[in-house]
Amino acid sequence: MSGFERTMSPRPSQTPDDLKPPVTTVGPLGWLRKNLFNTPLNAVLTGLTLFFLWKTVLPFFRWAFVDAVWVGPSNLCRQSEGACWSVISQNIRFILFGFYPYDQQWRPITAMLLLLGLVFFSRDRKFWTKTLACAWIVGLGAMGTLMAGGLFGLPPVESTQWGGLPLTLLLAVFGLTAAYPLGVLLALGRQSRLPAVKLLCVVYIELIRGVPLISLLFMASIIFPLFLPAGITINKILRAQVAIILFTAAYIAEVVRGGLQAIPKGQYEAAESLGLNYYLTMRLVVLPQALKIVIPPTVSILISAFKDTSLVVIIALYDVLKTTQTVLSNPEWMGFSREAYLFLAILYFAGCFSMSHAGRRLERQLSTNRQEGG
Amino acid sequence: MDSSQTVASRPFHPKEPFWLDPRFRALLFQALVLGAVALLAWYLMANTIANLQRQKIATGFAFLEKEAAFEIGESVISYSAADTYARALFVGALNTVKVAAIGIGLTVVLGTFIGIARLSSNWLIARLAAVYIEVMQDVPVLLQLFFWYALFYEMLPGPRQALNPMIGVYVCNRGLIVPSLNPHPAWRWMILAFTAAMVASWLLRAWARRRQDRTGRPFPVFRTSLVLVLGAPLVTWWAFGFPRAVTLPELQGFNFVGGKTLSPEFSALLLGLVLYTAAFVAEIVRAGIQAVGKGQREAAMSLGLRPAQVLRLVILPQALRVIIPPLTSQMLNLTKNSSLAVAIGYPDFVSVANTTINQTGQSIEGVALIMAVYLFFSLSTSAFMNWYNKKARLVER
Amino acid sequence: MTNTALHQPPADTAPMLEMIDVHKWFGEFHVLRGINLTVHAKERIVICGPSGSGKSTLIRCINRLEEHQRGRIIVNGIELTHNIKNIEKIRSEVGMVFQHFNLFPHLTVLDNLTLGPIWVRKIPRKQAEEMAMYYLEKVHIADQARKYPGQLSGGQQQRVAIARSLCMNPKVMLFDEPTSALDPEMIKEVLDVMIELAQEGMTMLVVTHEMGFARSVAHRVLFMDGGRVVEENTPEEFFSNPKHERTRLFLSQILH
Amino acid sequence: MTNTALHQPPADTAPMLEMIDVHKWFGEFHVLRGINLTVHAKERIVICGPSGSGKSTLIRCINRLEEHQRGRIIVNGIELTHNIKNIEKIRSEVGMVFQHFNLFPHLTVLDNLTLGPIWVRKIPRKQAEEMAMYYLEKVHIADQARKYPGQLSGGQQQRVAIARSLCMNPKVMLFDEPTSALDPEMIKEVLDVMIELAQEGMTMLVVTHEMGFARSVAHRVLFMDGGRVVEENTPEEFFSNPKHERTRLFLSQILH
Amino acid sequence: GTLDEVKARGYLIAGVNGQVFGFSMPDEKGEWKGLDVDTARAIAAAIFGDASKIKFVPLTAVQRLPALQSKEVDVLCRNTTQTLLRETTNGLNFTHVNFYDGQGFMVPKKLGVKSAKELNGATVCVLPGTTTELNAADFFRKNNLQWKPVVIEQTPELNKAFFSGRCDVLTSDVSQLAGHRAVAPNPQDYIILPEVISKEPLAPVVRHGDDQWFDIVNWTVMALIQAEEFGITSKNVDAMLKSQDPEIQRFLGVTPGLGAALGLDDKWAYNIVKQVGNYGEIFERNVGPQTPLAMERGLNALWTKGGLMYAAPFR
Ligand SMILES: Nc1ncnc2c1ncn2[C@@H]1O[C@H](COP(=O)(O)OP(=O)(O)OP(=O)(O)O)[C@@H](O)[C@H]1O
Ligand SMILES: Nc1ncnc2c1ncn2[C@@H]1O[C@H](COP(=O)(O)OP(=O)(O)OP(=O)(O)O)[C@@H](O)[C@H]1O
Ligand SMILES: [Mg+2]
Ligand SMILES: [Mg+2]
Repeated sequence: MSGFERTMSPRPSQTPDDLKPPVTTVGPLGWLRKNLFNTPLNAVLTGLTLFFLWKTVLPFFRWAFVDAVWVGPSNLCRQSEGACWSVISQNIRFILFGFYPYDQQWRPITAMLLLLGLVFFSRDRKFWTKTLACAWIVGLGAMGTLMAGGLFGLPPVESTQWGGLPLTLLLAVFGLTAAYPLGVLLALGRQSRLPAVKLLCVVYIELIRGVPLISLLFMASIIFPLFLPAGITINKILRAQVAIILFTAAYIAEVVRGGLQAIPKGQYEAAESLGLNYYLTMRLVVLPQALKIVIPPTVSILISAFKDTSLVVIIALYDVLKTTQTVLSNPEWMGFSREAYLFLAILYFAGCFSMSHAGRRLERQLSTNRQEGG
Repeated sequence: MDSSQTVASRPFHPKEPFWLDPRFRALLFQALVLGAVALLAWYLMANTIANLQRQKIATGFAFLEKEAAFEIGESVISYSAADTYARALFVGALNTVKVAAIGIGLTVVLGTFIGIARLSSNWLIARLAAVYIEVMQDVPVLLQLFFWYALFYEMLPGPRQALNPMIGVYVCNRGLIVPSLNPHPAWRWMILAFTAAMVASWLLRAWARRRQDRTGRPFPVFRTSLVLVLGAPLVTWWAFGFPRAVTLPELQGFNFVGGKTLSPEFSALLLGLVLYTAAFVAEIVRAGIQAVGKGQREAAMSLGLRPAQVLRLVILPQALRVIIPPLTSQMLNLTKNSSLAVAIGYPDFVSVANTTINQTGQSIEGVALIMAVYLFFSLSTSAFMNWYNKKARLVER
Repeated sequence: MTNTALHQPPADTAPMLEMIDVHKWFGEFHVLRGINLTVHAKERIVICGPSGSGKSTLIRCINRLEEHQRGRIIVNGIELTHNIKNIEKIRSEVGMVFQHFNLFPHLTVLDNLTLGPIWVRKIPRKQAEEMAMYYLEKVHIADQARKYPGQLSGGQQQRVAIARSLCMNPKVMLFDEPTSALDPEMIKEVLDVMIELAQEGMTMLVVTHEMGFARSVAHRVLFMDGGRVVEENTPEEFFSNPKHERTRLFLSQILH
Repeated sequence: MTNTALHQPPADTAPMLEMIDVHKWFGEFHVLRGINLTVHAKERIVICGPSGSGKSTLIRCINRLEEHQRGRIIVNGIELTHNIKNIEKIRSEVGMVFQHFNLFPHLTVLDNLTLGPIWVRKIPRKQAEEMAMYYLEKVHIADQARKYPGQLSGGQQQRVAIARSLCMNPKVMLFDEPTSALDPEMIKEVLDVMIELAQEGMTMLVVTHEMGFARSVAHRVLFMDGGRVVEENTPEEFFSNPKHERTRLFLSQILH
Repeated sequence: GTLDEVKARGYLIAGVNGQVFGFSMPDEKGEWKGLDVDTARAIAAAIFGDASKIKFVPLTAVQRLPALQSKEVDVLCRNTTQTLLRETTNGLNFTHVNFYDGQGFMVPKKLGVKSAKELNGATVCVLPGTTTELNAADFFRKNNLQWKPVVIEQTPELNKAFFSGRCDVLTSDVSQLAGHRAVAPNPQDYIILPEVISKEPLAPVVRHGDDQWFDIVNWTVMALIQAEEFGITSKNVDAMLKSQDPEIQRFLGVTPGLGAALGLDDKWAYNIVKQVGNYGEIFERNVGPQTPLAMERGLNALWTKGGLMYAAPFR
C-alpha cells in the first residue's frame, strides 16, 4: 500500500520523538477507518448498514414523532399518516390501572412510586443495610395496604379489581420474593444426602422446567379448583401467582445449585469441625457465599420472570397487556395495535433493562469486592 | 497396642439411644417428608375425585377415540372434523414440531449471524447487534407475537389487493402464497439424487481425510460437496427435461386456490420466536467465541494456518464445546414458547389440547397431555445433553 | 524456647484420645487397618508417612469428618458413635486445622473467629470478640482483624485458621499438613505459632512432613504406611535409629 | 554444553531478518520508535527491558501478529507487506513460542504438533507423526504424546509448544517470555530445551528476563526502553559493563 | 346455601365474558357495561337492594364452567348456551333465558355474498372451545363446503383479525356478531348473513343443588321481563307503587309475600327495577337500536309483541 511505498528507501530515523502516527490511524479519521472502514468488506457493510438505517430509521422517526397524533380523539388519528399515540394518552388510566376504582387510582400510583423508590435505593450494594431490609418490609406492607385498603379509612378494594401495571408488578415482585426462598430450599434439597428428599426435589425441578409456563397457568386456572374440597375457592390472581412462584422457584433452584456446587468441600468441613450443625452451616457459611456467586444468573431469571407475567393474559387476568388489548378491542381504537404494543414494549424494556443494568453493576461491585475481600 | 486394658476398665455404652443416631434421624426425616408429600397427594386426589364425581365430569382417555368435530386451520397430515381427538391432537403435535424445527434452524442461523456481528470489528454493526440483542431480550415474547401478528393483518392488504412481487407469488393478509409444483416423477428422483449426493459427500469426506493422511494432499471437500449436493438434483432435473409445470395460485372466490400458503399465524409465530430466541443465541455464540482465548488464534496463525483453517481447526471445535449446552436449552425454550401459539391462533399442540378441554370438559387429562408432550421434548433434550457432555468431557481430559 | 521443656513427657493423666483397632474402608479399599493409639493430655504426636498411607483419614476420623467402620474412638471419655449429641460434643472439643486453611472468605478475620463461639458456644458477641482478639494476638496477627481472608497471605491465613480453632477452647488440636500449601518463607511463621502452642501444653496431633518440627516438638512420632502404624517412636530414636526398613526408606527421601 | 561453542559468532551469511526503521503506534501511543535490527542465520538475540518497553510488540511484528506502520521488515528475503501470501509464507518460516503456551486444549499433544505440518506443509499424517515424535523426544516428553495439554504440567506444556513450532521447521524461532508463567523448577527444564536448540544452531530471538540464559546463550543482548533499542551489546559487555545509565538501573533491579 | 354465603360476604360475584361489547365489557374507566352485566346487577339489587354490591370476574371459555363449579363465582352471566349435556354432565342449572340467540355469519359487504351456502373455500374466524366452533364444523360438513378455520382464543385479537381481513367470515352468535360489528371501524361495511345455523338460548347459570339460589336468579330474570310487561320502568317505579293493580302491588311488594317466599326482601322487584330498569330498558341501553349494536328486539321481544320473552305469573 501507499504507506509502504513512501518508506521504501530506508532512512535513518532522526527525530522519532516528534513523529506523529500516520494520520489515517488516529483522531476521528483514524477512528472511522479503524471502526468502520478497516477492510473493503467492512466498508461495504458500513455503507449498506447506513443505507438501511437511512431507509428505516428516518421513516420511523417521521411516523413516530413528526406526523404523530399525541392526544385527541381517534378520528384525528384516522386522518393522520403518523403514529396515533392518543390510543395511549386517552386510555392511559385504564391501561395502567384496569378496574381499580376510578376515583381511588391515586393509591396504585402511590404504591408504584413507593416501589420505584425502594428499587432505586436498592440499586447499589452500599445501601444494602438492615434499614433497607426494614424499609422493604414496611414498604411492601404499605403497598399492600394502599392497594387493598380497609385500613385508615381507605375503602377496601378487592384484589380481583386490581389490574394493569400494579397487577403486573404484583405478580412479578411477590412472585420473585416468594420463589427465591423456595428455590433455595429446592436447591438444598437437590444437594441433600437424603435420597428421598433429593429424588423429590429432582423430580419437581425437572418436571417444572420441562413444561411451558402456560401449562401451569392452565392448571392453576382450570384444574386447581378441582383439587380443593367443595366450597373452598382461591382467588384467580392468587392461583396465577402461585403458578408463577412454583415455576420460577424451579429455575432459581437450578441457579442456586450452581452456586452450591462452586463452594469447596473444605468450607463444609471447616464449619462442621467448628461444631456448626447443618442448618447453621448452610445459613452462616455456605449460602452467603453461594448466593453471592449466582447473582448474575439470578438477575436474568428475575428478568424472564418479569416478562413471563405477561402470559397471564391467556387466563384472562387484566395485567397491563390485557388492559391494552381491551382498549384495542374498543371500536374507537381498533387498528392502533402497533402504537399500543410499542408503548408496552417500551414499558417492559425499561423494566428489564434497568434490572439487567443493576445486575451488571452489582456483578462488577461484587467482583471487585471479591478481589479485595473474598 | 497396650491400650486395650485401659479401655476395658472404662464404662461405655454400646447401645446408644436410637433417636440420637443420625442415620435414624435421616430415615425419620425422609419418612416424614415422603409421608407429607403422599398425604398431600392423597388429599388432592381425594378432593379431585370427589369433585369430579360431584360435577359428573368424565375421566380417562376414552374421549381420544371420539369424533373431534372441530376443524383445524393448518395441518401437515390430512385431517377433517370427522377425525378423532387423538388425530386432532397428533395434528397439533406435528404443528408444534413443525414450527419448532423450522424455528430452531432459523434461530441458529440468525443467532450465529448476530453473535458474530456483535463481535464485528465494524463499530456500527457491533452496536446494532448489541442494540438488537438488548431490545429483543427485554420485551416479552408474547407481546412480540401480538405485535407481529397485528402487523401482519393490519399492514398487509386483503387477498383481492394482494401484493404480487413475482409472478405466482402473492403476499396478503392470508399469508404468503407461492406456486406449487405439479406432481412429476422428476421430483422424487431429484430428492433421491439430493440424498445420494449427501451420502456421497459424507463418503467423500472420509475418503479425503484418508487420502490426506496418506499423501498429505488436502482435498477441497466442502466445495466439491457443495457442487455435488446442488448439482446432482439439477442434473436429474435436466435429465427429465426441466419439468417446470406449476400450479399458480389463483384468486377463486374468497381465497387463493392452488399453490402453497404460509399462514400469517405460522409466520408471526415463527418470526416472533426466531427474533426473540436469536437474541439469546447470539449472546451464547458470542460468549462461546470469546471463550476461546486470543492466544489460541495467534498460536494457530503463527503456525501459518489460513484464517478459514484457524476457524475450522482451532476456534470452532473449542467454541462449540462452550456453545452447545446453553444452545440446546435455548432450543428447548423455543419449543416451549411455541405454546404461546394459542394466543395468536396457530393450531399448535396446546391450542388443540385447549379446544379439546373445552369440548370434553376433561381438563385434567388435557393439561396432563400438554405436560407429557413437553416433558417428552425436554427429557429427550437432556438425554442428548448428557450424551454430549460425556463426549465433550472425553475430548477435554 | 527450650527444647527440653518441650520434650518433657506429659504427666500421666487419663487418656485424652483413644483409638482401639480402628478400621475404615472407602468402598472396597481398606484405608485404615486396625489403628491403636492412645494420646494423653498435653501429649504431642506427629504423624508422617507416604502419600496415601491414610494419615489424613486417621485424623479426620477423630472428629467424624469420616466415619470409621470398626473399632472404637474415644475422645476425652466420650465415645464416637452414631449418637449425634456425642459427635457434636466431641467436635466442639477437638480443633482442626486444614491444609488449605478453609477460612470463610465472606467473613472478616474477626467474624471467622467469632462464628463458632457465638453460634455453638452461645457466647455474647462482645465477649467472643475479646476472646478472638486475644487469640489473634497470640498468633501475631491482631492488626489484620478487620480484613477479609482473601487479603491475607497464605501464612497469615493459616495462623487465622489456628486462632479460629483455638477460639473454641479445644482440648485437642488436629493439624493436617498445615504448612504444605505454603511458600517456604511462610512455613516458618506458622510453625512458630504451633511451637508456641505446644509450649503452652496443648494436646496436638500433627500430620506433617516438617521433620524439624517433629524433632523439636513431638513427644512421639508415628510412621504410617498402607493404613497401619508401622513405627511409633520418640523423635530421637525415630530419626537417628529407625526400626523399620520402610521408615528408613521414607526418611532418606524426605531428609535429602 | 560448552559455553564457548555457543558464543561463537555466526558465520556472516545473508541476513535472516532485517528491520529497518520500524515504527508502530497503538492509537496515539508510539510503541516502536524506529527499530533497526539485523539478525543473521544462527544468531541468537536476547531482548530485555522494562515492562511496557515494546519487546513483545517488536517480536509480534515479525510474524505479523501486529502490523507495523512505518519502516520495513524483511524475513529471509521476503518483505512483510499487506500481501497475504507473503504473510503466510513468513509465518510458516517463523516459529513463535508464547508466554502462556497457547496449546490447543481440544487436541492431543501429538495432534497439536501435527496440525501445522498436515494442513500448512501438506505432509502425510504418518510422516508428520514421526516428525512430531522426533521433536517430542528432543524436548524429552515423547511419553506424553497421547495426553491432552490440560493433563500436563506448565513446563511440559511449554516444551510441547516449542516442539510444535519446531515441527514446522522454522528458520527463526521467536520466544516471548517463555518461562515467566512457570514455577521455578519448571523454568529449568524449559531453558534446558532452549539451550539444546541453541546448540543445534537455530536462529533465535528471545524476550526473557532470565539473565543466566542470556549470559550463556546469546550472541547479542538488546536492551529496549520506551520503544527504542537503547543498548545493543555482547552479553559479556552487557552484564559487566553496560554503556547506558538506564541499562545499569535495570540490571541492578533484575540481578539482586 | 349460596344466598347466605353471598349475604355474609356482602356482595355478589358474577362471572362474565369481559370481551363482548354490549354484553359485558369494561369502559375506559373500568366500569362494567352490558346486558349480561345488568342482569347480574339485577340479582345484586334483588338480594341487597343495592345493585353496586357486586364483583365481576372475567372468564375465558375454558375457565367459565370450572369457575362456577368450584364456587369461584356465584352465578355465570356469560352468554352461555343452554344445552342438555351442560345441564346434566356438568352439574349446572340454566335459569330463565335472558337472550335468545342463534349462530350466524358475518361477512364484508364487498364480497357480495348473500347466503352462507356461498361460503365455499372461505377462511372463517371462530372462537375455539365454544358450541360455535362445533356448529360451524357441522354446518360446513353438512353442506359439503370447504373452509379454513382461524381459531383465536382472545376475542379482541379475533375481532381485529376479522376486520383487518384476515378472515372472510366471522361466525358467532348473531348477537355477538352485532356486537363485533359495532366495534368495527366501519360497521356499515359488514353484513350478517340470513342463515342462523343454531339455537342459542343464553341464560344465567347456577350450580346444581341449591334450589333457593336457582329460584332467586331465575325469578330475577323473570322479574325484569315482567316489569316490562307491566310497563314499570326505573323512572315510573315510584309512581307505580301507588298503582291499584293488585298484581303490580304484589310485584312491587306493596302487598308483601313474594319476596319472603324467595328469602328476599319484599321490595326486591322494586329494587331491581328502580336500580337497573326493566328488561326492555336494559336491552335498549346496551344493545338496542340507539347503541352501536343497533339490534332489533326480534325473538327477544315480549311474548305480547311476538317475541319469546315470557315470564311466569308472579303470585
Ligand atoms: N473420599 C474418599 N473416597 C475414596 N477413597 C479415598 C477418599 N479419601 C481418601 N481416599 C483414599 O484413601 C487413601 C488414604 O488417603 P489419605 O488422604 O488418608 O492419605 P494421606 O496419608 O493423607 O496422603 P497425603 O499425604 O497425600 O495427604 C488414599 O489412597 C486415597 O486415595
Ligand atoms: N493491543 C494494544 N493496544 C494498545 N496498547 C497496547 C496493545 N498492546 C500493547 N500495548 C501497549 O504497548 C506498550 C508495549 O507493550 P509490549 O507488550 O510490547 O511491552 P513489553 O515490553 O512486552 O512488556 P512486558 O514485559 O510487560 O511484556 C505497553 O505500554 C502496552 O500497554
Ligand atoms: Mg492427607
Ligand atoms: Mg511482553
